[in-house]
Amino acid sequence: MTLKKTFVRDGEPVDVSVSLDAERRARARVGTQAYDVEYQALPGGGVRLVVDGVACDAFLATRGQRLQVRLAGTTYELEIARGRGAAAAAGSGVVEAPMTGTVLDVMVAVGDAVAAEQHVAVLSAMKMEHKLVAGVAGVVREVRCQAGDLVDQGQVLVRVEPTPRE
Amino acid sequence: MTLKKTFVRDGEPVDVSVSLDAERRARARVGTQAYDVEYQALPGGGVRLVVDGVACDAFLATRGQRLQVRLAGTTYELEIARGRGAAAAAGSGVVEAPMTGTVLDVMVAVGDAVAAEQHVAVLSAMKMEHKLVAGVAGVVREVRCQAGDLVDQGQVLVRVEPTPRE
Amino acid sequence: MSPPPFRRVLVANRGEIAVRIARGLRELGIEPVGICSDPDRTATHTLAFPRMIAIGGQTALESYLDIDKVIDAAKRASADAIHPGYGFLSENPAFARAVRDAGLTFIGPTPEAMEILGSKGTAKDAAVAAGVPVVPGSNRDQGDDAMLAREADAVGFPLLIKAVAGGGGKGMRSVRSKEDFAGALATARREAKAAFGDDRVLLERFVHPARHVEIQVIADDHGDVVSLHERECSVQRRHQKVIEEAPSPVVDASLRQRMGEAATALARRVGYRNAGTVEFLVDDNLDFYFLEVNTRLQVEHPVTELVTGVDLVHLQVHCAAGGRLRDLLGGRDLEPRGHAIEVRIYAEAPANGYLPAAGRLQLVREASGPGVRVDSGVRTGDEVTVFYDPMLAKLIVHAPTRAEACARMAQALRDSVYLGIETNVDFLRRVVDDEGFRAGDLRIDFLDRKPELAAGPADAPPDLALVAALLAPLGVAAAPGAGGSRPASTTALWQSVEGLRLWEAAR
Amino acid sequence: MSPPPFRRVLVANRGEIAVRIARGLRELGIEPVGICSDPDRTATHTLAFPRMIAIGGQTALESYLDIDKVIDAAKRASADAIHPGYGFLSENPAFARAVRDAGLTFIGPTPEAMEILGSKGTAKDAAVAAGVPVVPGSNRDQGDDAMLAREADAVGFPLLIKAVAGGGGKGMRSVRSKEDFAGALATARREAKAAFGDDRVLLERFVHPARHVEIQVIADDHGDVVSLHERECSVQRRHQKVIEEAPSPVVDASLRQRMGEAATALARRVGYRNAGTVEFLVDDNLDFYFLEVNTRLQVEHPVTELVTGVDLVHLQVHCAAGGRLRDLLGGRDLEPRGHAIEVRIYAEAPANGYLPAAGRLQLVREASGPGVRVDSGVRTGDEVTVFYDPMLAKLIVHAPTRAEACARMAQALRDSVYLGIETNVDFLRRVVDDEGFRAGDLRIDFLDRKPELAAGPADAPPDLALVAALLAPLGVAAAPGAGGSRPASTTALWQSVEGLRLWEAAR
Repeated sequence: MTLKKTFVRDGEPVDVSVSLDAERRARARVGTQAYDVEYQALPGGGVRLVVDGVACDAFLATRGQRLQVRLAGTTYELEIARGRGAAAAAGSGVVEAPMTGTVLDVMVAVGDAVAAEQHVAVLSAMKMEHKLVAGVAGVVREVRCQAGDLVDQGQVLVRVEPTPRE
Repeated sequence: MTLKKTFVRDGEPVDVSVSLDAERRARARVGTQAYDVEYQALPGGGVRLVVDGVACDAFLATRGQRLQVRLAGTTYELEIARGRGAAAAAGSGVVEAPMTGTVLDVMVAVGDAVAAEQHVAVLSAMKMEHKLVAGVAGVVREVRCQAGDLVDQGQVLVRVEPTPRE
Repeated sequence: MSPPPFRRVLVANRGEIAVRIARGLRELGIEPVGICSDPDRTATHTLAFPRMIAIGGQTALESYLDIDKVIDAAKRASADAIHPGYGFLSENPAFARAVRDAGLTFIGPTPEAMEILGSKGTAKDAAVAAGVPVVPGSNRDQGDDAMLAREADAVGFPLLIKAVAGGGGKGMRSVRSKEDFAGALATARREAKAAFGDDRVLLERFVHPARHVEIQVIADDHGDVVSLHERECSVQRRHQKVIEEAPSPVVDASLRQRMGEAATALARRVGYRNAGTVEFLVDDNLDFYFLEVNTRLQVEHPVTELVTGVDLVHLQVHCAAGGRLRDLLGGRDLEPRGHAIEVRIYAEAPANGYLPAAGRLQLVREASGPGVRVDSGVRTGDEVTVFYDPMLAKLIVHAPTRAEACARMAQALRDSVYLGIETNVDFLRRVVDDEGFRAGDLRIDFLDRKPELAAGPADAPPDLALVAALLAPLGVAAAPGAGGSRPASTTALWQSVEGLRLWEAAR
Repeated sequence: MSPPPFRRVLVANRGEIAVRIARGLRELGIEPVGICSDPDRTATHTLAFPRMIAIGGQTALESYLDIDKVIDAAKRASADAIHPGYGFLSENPAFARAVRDAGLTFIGPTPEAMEILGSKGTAKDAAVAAGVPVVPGSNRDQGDDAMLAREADAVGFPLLIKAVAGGGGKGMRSVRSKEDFAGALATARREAKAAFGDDRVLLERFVHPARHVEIQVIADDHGDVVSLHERECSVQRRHQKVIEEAPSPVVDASLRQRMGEAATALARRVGYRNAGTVEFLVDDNLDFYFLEVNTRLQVEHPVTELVTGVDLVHLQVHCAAGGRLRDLLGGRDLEPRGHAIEVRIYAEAPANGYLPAAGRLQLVREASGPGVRVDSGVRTGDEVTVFYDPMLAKLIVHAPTRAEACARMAQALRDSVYLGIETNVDFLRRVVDDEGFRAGDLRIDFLDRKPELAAGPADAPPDLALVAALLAPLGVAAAPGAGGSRPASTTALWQSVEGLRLWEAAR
């Protein structure tokens, strides 16, 4: 049995395949690199991987559309390639609510020109105020909230059309 | 849905039924007693039971043919009634190996009369010696091991035919 | 052992502190009774109590901050006393008074002492009267912003705006120059209003660079006050403590004694009872200035417990029941022994301005081992909501020396698994591994001066992390109840990982 | 922090002590390397090591007791040193010598000191020479049983037969009268031969009633020896310790000093290095008599760590690397603070003569909380085999007073779940709740005189236990990976409980 997946790393797609070819042994391929890996399920979830005689423990969860892998005491966020040419759309003009909360203020209106990192709205959540910024320089095309709105995590609050790069 | 089981308690069969009649609520009947119980699954196994507003935690495992229930910090062994008139056969003439080990000595031979609690064999296990005794007074009818044998837990070593009670 | 001081005590809190207090009460032979809001009906803290009262409500204001509901729950449970924990109603004198009026014992100071110390203005006056050095500032806010702006000029910049009713960094703003004052004041007032229902603020000279060092005191009802020495809490983000330790790397026996005497003098001055913490700023000359008093058990109380050998919850309960410190602590050596460090594990994104995170904890595995203590309020499967503070657990270590404590903490953080939402676990490890932290070179702007610790390394995931992502779901097979055996097919397991399809069978 | 004293250390052991030593090594920046026998390939201790060497073999003799295999594993792993733990090869001078001959460091005493102290005869001679009081007896066994019978008459009855190479109660028999001597001698010789490969025994007056009190010592390579005070280990079953505590309820500062001086005098006399324990009997006049020296880390070392604040594994490693105690402990206050109790959780049946149990641990949930430490070698799903010692874990508590420690332990035992095989958990709680235990009224025959503690109450299971048996499998739904949600049908869950069909759907 072979497990396969394409991740996005440093903006590039990386093909990963793992062939489970014997009892608790696997042959893994990451891009052009090959590894022999022994694995053992850990109590309570997770897996112990042994490469070249050295073991480390890995744990997995999902966070939104990404994977969280905790490996040897460090957590990595992995992006999964979706369709062909998946790794696009970084530095987005979409300002989303980073968490559920109440909009305290909206500083921009449709048609405003904004700089990257400019404050566009203030969200109150967990008894703290959070300033939300535009991810790119451009022009505000949509404002989907107003002060006082209770908004959900991930809800789009403001949409900025990026200024085309020269 | 109703769960039912008959246990043996103090040598008597006890019918237990639990009707799961609503969200996390159950109606339990033990013999003629009735109880309203709320229940909640515990992380990592087990269940929290609430009776009359007071909660206690229960955990379950099997041990041989019995159940182990740990309730409010005390472990109980429960006997399950098997067929009609299940609760029989206590004080048996069968001497089993209480654990895997090596037979060091057998003190009886077929035909010997033995008293209850009389030593019939010595087992060495976990680096200690364990004396095995006859459960009843009677006559040895079978000796199924000899010194030096490696025996499994539960293996019958000696069979004593009980002296009929007057 | 003497009979329990109370028969039944209501713990008016949630999360790790409710769990910790419930354990302490059970050890004293007292039945703890818990409360929970609607989102908390199956929260981890509910499992620590043999008896729970569901008080309803979603937000803190509708539940744990509702005095009537809490008192009513205590009456329904026939409790003799209420332990407020920290946060919520713990420093609310109206609550302490309502508890008393209901004929119950409040496990904490008197409402009168709370009133004096709860307002930063009168607290500062009391400190001055007790001969305790204070930070220069202005503490008379009548709601007139223009007057405050003039006072700010007199205090001088940089200065701090603090909510009079405040604590935990809420409603606090530092202001570098005159132009920023009006905006910062408005924000601080808004936050203060939201958090405490009181938007008054005070102004204070920004003592800088400074350490945050606090003294734990415990007082009985008979006038006896004991200092349990200092905690160093200089590692802060957004004015909130993240790492605390005892003893402080810079406090020697002489300074310890002087700070302890100042703290107990202030406690005596206001007729303080039960556990409390007197916070100070310590500048680079090792001069100290009174900041405020926290009239409750602190989040960071475990480090004091570990180095002094006392149990603060037990002491609080005994003192509330009229016990005498000379019986409870008499003859005991309370000098700090070894070194203890606590880190607060938060659901938050350090690289994104410590933005709080919410969501489901898909996997929790706590660190353990000799000298490791975890005071936790969460377990695998818990939903972290936006309604309450995003602290998940406290990880505390105790070791013979500070160097060993740092090593133990770094190891324990590596062993800690909190997945499914963003947490500060790896950030905390970077801090504990930082050379400046290891050297004990701490100031309250420690984290601001080292933004790289919050940002984290830009390292792409190593190959093995990608391989691990494909193999890790196999670990689910070892979950309790699944029998620990390897599954015949891994397909189902892969598909079980939160609905993501991670693999394709080879053709 | 100074550089790690070793780069890589092999831990020649299994179970909880291998886990505990691995943790201690990692905290020192040392890579721990583990070993495992065939039945232990997936044992819990293997998870504590980044590098495991499978040495094969089933029985202890074929694996952890095989000197060549262990040395070979250390060489294959390029280890600099070997930590033997307790049991197995830890007190074997031939092993210590083989380690030295292989150019590696043995983390423990010299083989020469082990030889002197490992034989009860020469150990007793050394004690006498060091001015340490000893129990009257005979310590010259040449294999002549008839001669021993005459010596027994001279020593007088009751007396104890002890394996010269012994420890842990193996090969030990108490003999009440002359008639029982020959049978007891044969049994003791057989057990001694099986356990230690040496069937020689010695005879000792049976000091009675007596307490077992031992002194922890640590010695460096430069002649410095420090006493870390006493542990009381009087609660024993089958001559094996079950509950240990520090400090002893009867040892005051003066007796502590005298016993500490005796222990360090003996250690100096034999040129002792590293950690060791000098065991004494203490009679009701508080006179003490030398019993033996354990030339290794003890099972019960955690109680000493908790009350003195030292880390014994760290100290062992530093001392083995040539560190000086005056640097490691200089200026530190080592007086016992608070009270610590350890219980050994065994797979055994107290009501059935403490018969060891084997089988699968279907559910393990460890106690936790402030002042609670669990040194564990098992997890849910582990198979407890007949090949090794049936100790599952050690539960240790630390609290300000003995009364609080007892309460904390009782609570922690209630919180402990080890199901699927018989264990002594409830027995331990009955002991800790016993009035005599609470009063500290301990002698080594404590358990023999209270057989009701082992027998347990004859209470039939209460109704709720029967209801719980039907409802508990619903808890499986909350296992990690199962999503924490309630199952649509409980049928499958019920059927999953080890193949037993527990219920029938109502018609």
